[in-house]
Amino acid sequence: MSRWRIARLVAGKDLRIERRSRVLTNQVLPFAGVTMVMFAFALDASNVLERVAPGLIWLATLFSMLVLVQRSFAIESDDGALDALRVAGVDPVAIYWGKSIALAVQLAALEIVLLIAAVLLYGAEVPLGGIVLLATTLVTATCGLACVGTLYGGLTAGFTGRETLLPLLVLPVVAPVLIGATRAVESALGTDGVALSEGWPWIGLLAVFAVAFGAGGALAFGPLIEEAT
Amino acid sequence: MSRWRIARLVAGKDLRIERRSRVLTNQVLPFAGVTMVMFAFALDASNVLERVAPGLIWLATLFSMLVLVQRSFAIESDDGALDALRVAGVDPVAIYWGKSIALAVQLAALEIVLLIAAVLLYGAEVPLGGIVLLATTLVTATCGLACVGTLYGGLTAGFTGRETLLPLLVLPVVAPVLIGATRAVESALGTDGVALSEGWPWIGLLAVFAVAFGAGGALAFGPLIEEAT
Amino acid sequence: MIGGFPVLAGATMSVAVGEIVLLQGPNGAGKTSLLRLCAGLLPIARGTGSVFGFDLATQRDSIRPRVGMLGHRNGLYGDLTVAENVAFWGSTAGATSAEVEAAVTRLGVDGRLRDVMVVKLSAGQKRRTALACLVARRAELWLLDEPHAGLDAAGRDELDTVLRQAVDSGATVLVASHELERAGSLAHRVVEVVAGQVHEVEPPS
Amino acid sequence: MIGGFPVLAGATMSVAVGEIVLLQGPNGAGKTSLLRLCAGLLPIARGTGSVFGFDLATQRDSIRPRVGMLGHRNGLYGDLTVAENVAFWGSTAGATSAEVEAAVTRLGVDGRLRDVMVVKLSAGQKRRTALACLVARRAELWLLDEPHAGLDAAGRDELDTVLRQAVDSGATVLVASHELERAGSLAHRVVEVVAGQVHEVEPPS
Amino acid sequence: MTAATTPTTAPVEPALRVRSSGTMATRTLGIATIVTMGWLVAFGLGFSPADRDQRDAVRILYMHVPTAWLAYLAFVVTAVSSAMYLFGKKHSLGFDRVAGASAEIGVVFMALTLVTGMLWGKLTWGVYWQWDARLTTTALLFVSYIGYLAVRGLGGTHDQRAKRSAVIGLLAVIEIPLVHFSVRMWRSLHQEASVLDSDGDVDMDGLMLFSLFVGVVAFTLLYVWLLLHRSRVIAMEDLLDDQGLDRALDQRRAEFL
Ligand code: HEM
Ligand SMILES: Nc1ncnc2c1ncn2[C@@H]1O[C@H](COP(=O)(O)OP(=O)(O)OP(=O)(O)O)[C@@H](O)[C@H]1O
Ligand SMILES: Nc1ncnc2c1ncn2[C@@H]1O[C@H](COP(=O)(O)OP(=O)(O)OP(=O)(O)O)[C@@H](O)[C@H]1O
Ligand SMILES: [Mg+2]
Ligand SMILES: [Mg+2]
Repeated sequence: MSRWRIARLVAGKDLRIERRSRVLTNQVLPFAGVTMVMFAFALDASNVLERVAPGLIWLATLFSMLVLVQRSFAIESDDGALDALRVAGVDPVAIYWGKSIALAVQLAALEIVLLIAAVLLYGAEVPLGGIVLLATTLVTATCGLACVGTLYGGLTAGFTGRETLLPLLVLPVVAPVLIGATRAVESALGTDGVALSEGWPWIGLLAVFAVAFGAGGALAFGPLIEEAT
Repeated sequence: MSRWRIARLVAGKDLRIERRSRVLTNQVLPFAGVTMVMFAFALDASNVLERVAPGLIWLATLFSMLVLVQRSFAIESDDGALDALRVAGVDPVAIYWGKSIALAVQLAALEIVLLIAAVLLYGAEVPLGGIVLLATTLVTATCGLACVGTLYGGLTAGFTGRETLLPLLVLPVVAPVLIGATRAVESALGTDGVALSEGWPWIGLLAVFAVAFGAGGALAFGPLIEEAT
Repeated sequence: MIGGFPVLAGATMSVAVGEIVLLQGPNGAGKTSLLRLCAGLLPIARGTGSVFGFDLATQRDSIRPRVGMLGHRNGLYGDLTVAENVAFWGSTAGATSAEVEAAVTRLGVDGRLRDVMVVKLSAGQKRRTALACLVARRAELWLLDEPHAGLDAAGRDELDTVLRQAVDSGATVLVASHELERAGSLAHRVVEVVAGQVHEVEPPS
Repeated sequence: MIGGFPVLAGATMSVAVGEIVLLQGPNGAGKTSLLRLCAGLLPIARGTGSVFGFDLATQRDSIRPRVGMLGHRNGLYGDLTVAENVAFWGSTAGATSAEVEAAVTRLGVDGRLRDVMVVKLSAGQKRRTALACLVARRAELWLLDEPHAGLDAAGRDELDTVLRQAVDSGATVLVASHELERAGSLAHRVVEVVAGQVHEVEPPS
Repeated sequence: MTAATTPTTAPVEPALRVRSSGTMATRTLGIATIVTMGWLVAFGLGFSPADRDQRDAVRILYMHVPTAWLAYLAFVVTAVSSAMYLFGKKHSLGFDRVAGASAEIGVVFMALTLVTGMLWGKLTWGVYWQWDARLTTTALLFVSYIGYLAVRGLGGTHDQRAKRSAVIGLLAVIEIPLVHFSVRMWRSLHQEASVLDSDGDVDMDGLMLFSLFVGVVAFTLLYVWLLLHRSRVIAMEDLLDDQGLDRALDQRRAEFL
């Protein structure tokens, strides 16, 4: 049984469960919206909001990612399925890929909605180059986030207080993605007059991040879930 | 068996579990810290940070509250204890009070740390009147948050996707607390040159909120957990 | 429990005070649902039911403080010790600490186990702790869903003793179980649930 | 399973290929721990163990694909149907869809139940589904922790048949159970676990 | 509780014979709505004058403001009928259906306010969105009623749905004052209350005011019309559920025989 086929099985299962429970559309998307609105409240005092809008999108994405990851592993640990996967010797690399892919698909759907909303809301005229930059940012950032999320999700699955442990571990790690993606989107949208060309170097950062965690995660995931109790 | 004694039993149990698992100190507090740092990253636009600090504190408190509530009800629903409480006919008002008190204690501890950190970091000279204002804000805001959190925590306990449903329901409702508490802290710290006297009216808002939800929650909690499946 | 209620798909049953009734039936027959219905955990969509003469749909508050249920899940707090769990459940029902202590001892979760956190117990030890909590509550109607699952031979004997004593002091017991020999010898009546229908089985000898 | 390992508090046992071994013992004796040890879910702190000639501590990857375990929890996905669950667990072990279908039918979770989501099943129906997943995986070493719990009489018969067939086709079965009559009549050997010690009991007649 | 496990003795309800949710009254109401909508178009786009500063953009007002107010009204109706359900003796499900229908329409109207506001913002402020107090609170109100609808969708029996959502409906309504007074609580870009301000005098061109009035009437009629239909449709859905339950029960009995 090839590793890749198992990964497809795992991803398919996760996406099917998502399709049945509709958590993404019915809850995560409104949650992302509410997160952004709350930021706006807290920051209201200073008219800095407009300038930080691209940052807000990614912050909302990060927080939504946390709940998506939690849900993704709640599925596994609610009835001991993760243990069963371990005992059955299902290739952990395949599980890692499968769950990362499912997570990436959901994240990408979320980001597309948020980004389109942002572009419309700020009435930015996005040049063709900007669209390409946006798309590239989205793909690389999503891959990076999905890899990190799955890795730490596996680590914290089944621990008490995972609701807090997960953000605590993930947020600092994804800080580079937050910064890189924010800068890239800023330059794609031309916020604050940032030039388009300034965005591409950040893509490099995002790509390096995604590759590093994609590879590192595939290696580390097995040992990590092995040690989970 | 008086209502109040049962409430004390429930609160005592929650706090004892917290003392054993140390989720607050080991995880929620660092989580709040990380959240604030992430906001700072997303804002980055430098020098505004000091001005938005009060807002950030409360934002971090809100997000930490969400995880505390989740944890508070995970304890109950993990092994069906909430069902058992319902079947046993334990007075829901007492459960509500007990869990609210435990939550309020944890929230207050968290807020004190965050506030002290903010005062120290920004080197604000807080006059005596400011300290009184700060303390009052803290008490009223905490009561309001704890009441709302417990109420909605009971509603969402035991549903799929409660990780997202809870914030979706709670965050809009606590928006007034966020605004009121932020303004009150701003004026206590003298951020942006806001006068101390401007802070007190906001305390009124916070107090009304806390009383409204304390009373409404006690009434509504019973029916709500009754209908959880 | 006095009164009759049409159950699950049209049948009627009633249980007299002081009886031990065994619910048996194939998987998916509706035993758990029936117990949850009596506990007021499931709403009644059609028909009526009453416990202690109170209506199940509208007068739950009068029924519940007199009911104790052991479901599939134990309803224990993992981060509390055995003794703390029993004390919590007992004292919310007004039990004194002596009664709590007696319950702990009766189910054999005393000694070293007393101060072990529930997460660290084995499946059967958890089940015993849950039973101890129930004993400490001194309910009048006991609803037990597969209480034998996970208990060893000694535990089953203790369970029998506990139930007999409860019935002697006026309680009514409804047990759903697949351990027919075990529970059948204890029960005063056996009721079979099949596909949501309820009917009496000849009483055990 | 070939090889010997000192277990839990110093005892040694070994199991031959093609055997059904019943683990019995009081609550908290260490049966579940022993099974989890064999499955590689618990680390070995002292001593050594080997399964299929591979070392438990270091060569888990060679052991696991040949092991199937049914623990206290079922390891099912609540939002998938019975058929989807069995298909997922079967096909990650390389089972064809015919084999999956056969497993579903064998455990009596076909017909209307096939397309019911697992969250909506009764306890026994879930247990049957978990067994069907195990059957579809065709493991060589079966580790069953209280497989009888929750099953009705028919389900227990089906379980017996399934285990007999597995053993006939060369599998080895380790069952921990409190249903001593049931499991004892099936087992080739009975091993008692008491307080972490393991010792043989006279074989059933 | 699910179909398969439900006790029954009650007579099976009569078959669903109703084919539409319309009656004579709603048809009349529908016609009245269409007519006043026509009036609104005539006044809003034709008779009413363009604004001194805003020129023709001001015409958005005739849709923007009525939808906002009707959304408020809808949410208040939700709260009131939630209260009627909760505190009424009979716990009549009819109130719950009205509450649900009203919230759905309110969400649609609030969405219209947001969209028209955004279009207007593009014309006057140059951007679709500002993180301004009124706008932010409006978005918040919108989201919290999405939360309300999510709670309605959690499943369970009709009574469970009703009780749960009634509580949420009562709590969410307290955000309306927040939205309404937000302009004064913050330094806001958005228009201060100019039609319904606290001192009661109106400073608006007469014809504009009349057009606005027509708009309010038109959208009120639309609201009532939609409310009647939608709550009837929910009632029919519930009935269908119940019939499904009966059918499942029959099946269950057949299983036994
Ligand atoms: C997305 C953008 C907008 C949103 C969400 C929004 C929302 C609202 C809401 C909720 C109300 C009802 C206020 C109340 O009575 O409590 C309202 C009223 C009003 N809006 Fe907007 N608005 C937006 C943009 C605009 C713009 C761009 C203008 C014009 C420059 C505008 C002008 C008005 C006026 C004149 C009223 C009536 C005020 C009164 O008399 O109360 N709005 N808007
Ligand atoms: N949450 C649920 N949602 C929908 N259907 C359910 C749910 N729980 C149980 N059912 C259905 O109700 C029927 C009866 O289930 P119940 O759990 O009462 O059976 P049981 O007699 O306890 O069976 P077991 O012996 O397996 O425990 C089953 O057919 C099951 O599919
Ligand atoms: N997670 C854990 N942490 C610490 N100790 C544990 C843990 N799980 C079990 N133990 C201890 O290990 C011992 C053996 O437990 P185990 O679950 O193996 O017993 P068992 O034989 O399966 O009992 P049962 O018949 O009740 O299922 C018990 O004394 C228990 O207290
Ligand atoms: Mg059952
Ligand atoms: Mg065990």
